Amino acid sequence: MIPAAFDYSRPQTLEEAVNLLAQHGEAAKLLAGGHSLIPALKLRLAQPKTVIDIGRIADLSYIREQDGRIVVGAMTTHHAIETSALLEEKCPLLPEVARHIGDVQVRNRGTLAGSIVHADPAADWPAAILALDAEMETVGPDGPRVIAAKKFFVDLFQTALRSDEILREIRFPVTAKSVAYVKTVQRASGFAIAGVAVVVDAPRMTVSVGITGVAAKAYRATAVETKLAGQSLSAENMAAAAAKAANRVEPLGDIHASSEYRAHLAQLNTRRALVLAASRA
Amino acid sequence: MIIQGTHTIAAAPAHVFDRLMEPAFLQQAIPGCEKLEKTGEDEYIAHLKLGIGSIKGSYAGKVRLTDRQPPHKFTMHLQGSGGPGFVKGTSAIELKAEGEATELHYSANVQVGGLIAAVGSRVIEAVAKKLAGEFFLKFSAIVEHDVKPER
Amino acid sequence: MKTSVNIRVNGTSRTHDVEPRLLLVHFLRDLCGLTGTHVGCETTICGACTVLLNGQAVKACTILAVQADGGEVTTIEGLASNGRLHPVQEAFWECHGLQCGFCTPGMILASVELLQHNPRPSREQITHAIDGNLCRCTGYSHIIDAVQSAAKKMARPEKAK
Amino acid sequence: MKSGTSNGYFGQALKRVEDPRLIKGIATYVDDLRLPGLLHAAILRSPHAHARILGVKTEAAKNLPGVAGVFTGTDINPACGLVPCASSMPGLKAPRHTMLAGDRVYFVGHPVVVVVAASPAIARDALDLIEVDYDSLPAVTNPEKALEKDSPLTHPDQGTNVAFTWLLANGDVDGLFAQADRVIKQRIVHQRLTPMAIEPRGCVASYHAGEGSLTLWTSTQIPHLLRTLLPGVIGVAENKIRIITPEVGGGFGSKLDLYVEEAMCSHLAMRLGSPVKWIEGRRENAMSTIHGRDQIGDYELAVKNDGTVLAIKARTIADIGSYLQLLTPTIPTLTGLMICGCYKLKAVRFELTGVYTNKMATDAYRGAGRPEATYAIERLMDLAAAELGLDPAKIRQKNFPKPGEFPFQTATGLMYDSGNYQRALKKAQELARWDALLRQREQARQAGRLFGIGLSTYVEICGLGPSKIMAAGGWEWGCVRLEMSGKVTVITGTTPHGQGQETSFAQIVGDRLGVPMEDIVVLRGDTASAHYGRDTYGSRATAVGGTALIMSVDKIIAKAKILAGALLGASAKKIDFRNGRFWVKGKPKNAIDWKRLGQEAYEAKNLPANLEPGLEASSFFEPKNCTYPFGTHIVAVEVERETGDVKIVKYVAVDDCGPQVNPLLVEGQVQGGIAHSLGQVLFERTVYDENGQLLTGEFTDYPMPRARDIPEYVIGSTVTPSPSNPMGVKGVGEAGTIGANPAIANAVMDALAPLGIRHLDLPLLPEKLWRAIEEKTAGRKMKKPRSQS
Repeated sequence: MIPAAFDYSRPQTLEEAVNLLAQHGEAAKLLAGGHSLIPALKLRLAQPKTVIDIGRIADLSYIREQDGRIVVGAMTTHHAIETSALLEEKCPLLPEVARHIGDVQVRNRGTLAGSIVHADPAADWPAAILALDAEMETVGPDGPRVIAAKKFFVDLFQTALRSDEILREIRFPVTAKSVAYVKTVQRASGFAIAGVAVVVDAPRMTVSVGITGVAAKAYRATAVETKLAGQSLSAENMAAAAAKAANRVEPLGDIHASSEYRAHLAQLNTRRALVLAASRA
Repeated sequence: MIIQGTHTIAAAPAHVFDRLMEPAFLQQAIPGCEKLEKTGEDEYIAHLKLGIGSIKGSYAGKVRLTDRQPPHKFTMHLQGSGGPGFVKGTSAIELKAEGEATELHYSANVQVGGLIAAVGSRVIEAVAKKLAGEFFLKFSAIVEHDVKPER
Repeated sequence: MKTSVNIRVNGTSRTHDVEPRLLLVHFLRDLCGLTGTHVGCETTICGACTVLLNGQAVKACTILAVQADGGEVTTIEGLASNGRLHPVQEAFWECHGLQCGFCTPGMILASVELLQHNPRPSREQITHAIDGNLCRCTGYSHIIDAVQSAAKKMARPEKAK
Repeated sequence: MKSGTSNGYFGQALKRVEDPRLIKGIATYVDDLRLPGLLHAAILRSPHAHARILGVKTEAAKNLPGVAGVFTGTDINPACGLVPCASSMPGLKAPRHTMLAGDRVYFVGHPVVVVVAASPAIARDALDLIEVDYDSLPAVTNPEKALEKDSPLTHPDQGTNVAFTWLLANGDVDGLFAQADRVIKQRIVHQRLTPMAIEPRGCVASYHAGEGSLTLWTSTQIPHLLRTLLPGVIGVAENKIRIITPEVGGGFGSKLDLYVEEAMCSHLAMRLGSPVKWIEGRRENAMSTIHGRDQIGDYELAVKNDGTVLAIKARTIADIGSYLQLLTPTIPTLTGLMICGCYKLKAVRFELTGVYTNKMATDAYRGAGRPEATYAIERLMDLAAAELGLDPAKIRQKNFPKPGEFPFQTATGLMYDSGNYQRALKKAQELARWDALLRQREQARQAGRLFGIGLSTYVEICGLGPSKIMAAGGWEWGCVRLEMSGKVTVITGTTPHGQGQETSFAQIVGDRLGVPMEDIVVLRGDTASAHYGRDTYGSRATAVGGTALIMSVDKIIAKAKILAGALLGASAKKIDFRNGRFWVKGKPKNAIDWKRLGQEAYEAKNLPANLEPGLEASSFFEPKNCTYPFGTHIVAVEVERETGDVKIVKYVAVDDCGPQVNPLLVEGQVQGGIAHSLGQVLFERTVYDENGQLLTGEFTDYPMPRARDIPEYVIGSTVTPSPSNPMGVKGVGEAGTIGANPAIANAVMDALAPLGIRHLDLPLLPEKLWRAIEEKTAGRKMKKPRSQS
């Protein structure tokens, strides 16, 4: 319950934060909402020498439409996303996913960037980040850099973010209403056993499918997408495509769900999410 | 927990086997290995610093080899502990000539205990596989690099 | 290295030099002497430590005191005003919404937050709002009753006293 | 109820008097205590299930500024006694249960080193500086394999993993099985559970060197038993020990023990001359507070074709963990004693083997042995009904004792005090709208849905009990004092921790004395004021503790009549008493009240000769029998084919706990009890891996019911008074847990029955159901997953 001691700094600007990170290197951890880091600190699984609190940097919490895209600041909480009228209108998958995260208290504090940088293989956001082809804009000593969703989640708890970089903003496309997130929850922790985010692009006759909780990292179910590309979204087509949701991945197994059941849920929830998204078209 | 895998290394079994017995080579390949010293016949001590995301820990361990039958097989016993818990395991390693290359098969019975076992059950197998994968990837690269000039 | 932290707790300004690792829940319990906020787990699950931070329900076991610096906190001790129970407190009492009482402060504050922005919640909205609060005694039924009853109380115009 | 009942508190759904402090956040739990000079203890625990300790290095921890002491088993064990077990089972093998581990550790969580420091943070930091060199050994984790010849041993020095064997045999079992038309056989695994009270354990010990007295504040259900047991561990005499139980944040049986931490903090407070506090973390709680259940039973029920049940046989293995806690061996014997359930079985044979494994000890967890019995017999009754093609309600009715047959002696030798099982069943069926429910099932099944109805008729044992069946006395103590001011102080030897006895006892006493509840204070949980008591467990507080209060009230009334007679110039026999007033028969206008009597009793100027001053009486109530609450629960569920998820669509509970002092509290107990069972049936389980690592050590891995899981209940009751005590009350703390378990499980199995699925063990996790459904419908054989035990 009591973290190991650490030093603390609270930069006022991103530039200051980047400098601090450069200065302390691997010994430092960034603190956003703290809902991934603080539990690890309390269990002493994480024992950074320095914690850099980016929570007070002005203007890192925003949701706006900009150049035809939706941009969300790093410090935006799950709650802000859940209740955003703009997102409900322009990118409804985000509030839908947000509603599935943790509980009210966690959503009030936890942040979008904090969660995706932690890259827990069972977190909800990665499914949406992948399905929406989001872009992550980072800032580091060499200036800003943009990482595509497909390249962002590298492995278990590992992202393409370098240790001297800070995730500043996440950018999403504007979508129609034809999106859905269907999740089987690990009832003790609230994380996903299998969470499937689907975006149906009806005009282009494509779907994109992001799946979390099933494998060591969230992934795009490309086999499902290929199978459905250019096809009508009939019940049969969707079911046949959804059956490929766990193709070429190694599902994890634990006391909450075996790998076989996870694979099954990936398929089932994919079918259900496809049906739901299609019904919203 | 049983972790097994097969890796093909572009070198002859005898060469691969020899390299597997050399601490200096192994240290380069073992993820997070800061120190690997031979302390006796077929006995070593190791210091590892391993991190998965923000979960980092230091481990000290002992390695013992038995059933050594060069260049075909050996058994490795490992016992290590650190802040977040302990690891204990036995791995049977078999090498088979596959043309000019070696097919290495390992089958490890690994026991993880303490905090990592308790909080990490969801991902521990994935972590173990990942670490094993990293080891063999690096080891192959080193061994292959090591033999290439001789051709 | 200690850092000075100022938090307005139940309307009173509290300034203490703290270690950065100090959790908000320990700031409240150990430095402010407000022991109504409880600790039931280490993993942000049970919700016994729920307080309102700047009006929002949060789990005080997963916030560093330094993060709450400059903020306003309402704990269970600050809910009653002028010696009168908050309607949610009253309703928990009337509906037998508690047994051992350990989860109760957190449960009440989570319910208060719900009713702040949803004055007439459905049963499902109530269970959603207290999803982050575990109770091992009551089986929740009476808690749900209590929140519904509190909503009714709060909807009624205050009787002049 | 007789005398002074004018207030009519008994039976009223009154708000609780303990609530204001709890809802304001100003109640005092152990962790809220602040003492001058307080030191904080933290415990280093074994990460191994079984290992030899080769060495412990504590220098670095000792040198950390703020550390007051670092102690290993070598430092502490010789100065302390052993953790006691109250069971006196013949042939019981008991390992030496020391404060800290000696040269071996026997379970994950076994205390190895204790640090005492100026702050919790320093104590925690010091733990990281301690190095323990372990040589890990094979762990015993499977209780059945533990009985095989070549199994490793949990305690090698004992030469066996068998802790005890116990046989309950009555009647001509073999003869009746020979007469049976059918034998229903089923193996049932009762999974291990973790109680998970939301408040973990904790204690503060303070030693007064001048007096040589020790005060221990602890989150416990049993301050009095601790006071009896602690002297043997720490060497302080019973009359120099005061145990105070402040607010307790849930117990469910898990705080019904003397734990090493309580003894160790007491010892350290004496040793260091400063008060010492220890507060359990959640992970520690999961590892080192007792677990519940964990039996494997092979059951056989002999039945006739007409549904008459004849006899039952069971061979049961109880996985009791590595040590004996207070009641560890006793709990599974309660399963044996209650195995006949509500039915007129003629013979029983229950063979029990207690097995040591490298896990935390099991002990009483809500229901304590009875849920296993009820679940087993109720599953068997359903299986019998299914095999014989009988209605599950009718086969039960057929085998109930008739109301006129009570007191009813069971084949296990218990004497059920009173009952009308038919009435509870009938009422539950009415509330459930049974026929409509059957039609609903039929329609659902025709539509291809998996809809099931489950029934359980249960009886349980409460109000423990006559002293002859209890290790340390089955009586209860209570004291009632009319103060000089006319206020009333009630002191109970029971130790409520959420049940609300400050309210229900005030109701009982208020009625009988004719005193308003506002004038009554109920004290509990402090051995300095509650001199004696046997505490709270087994749903005994109202039946046994409440009766001790009634006896005391009656003593006061009798004495008050003498005093009133003296004041009014009449003999006590001529004094009438009602509504808190005393008068000479026929002259109610000249009545005197308690206030006057209080003043007279203590000023003592007008006392009759030979009458002592004061108006205080205490009593020990020794019940002649236990009480046997019963009831019927009916549940309807729907199982989702594609996921295996279970949804409870209807829940009806009819419980009979005798007359209800406060129906609101009864309802709260029933609902809370059902929630524990809902968790047990659908998702709760304690998981150790094959090496003895605990995988359910946090709330993130041990799922418990949340608000969203709770169905809307239909709750009813019947009232069949118990002859075991004057109020006729029976107890209701565990009824919900005992009755709910088989009802929910039977409903799920009924939903799956059309697929040809006969039985699945608890918890009925979605994956388990999905696999069973897949195997039956898709016809594919599923691999047994590693992770599903």
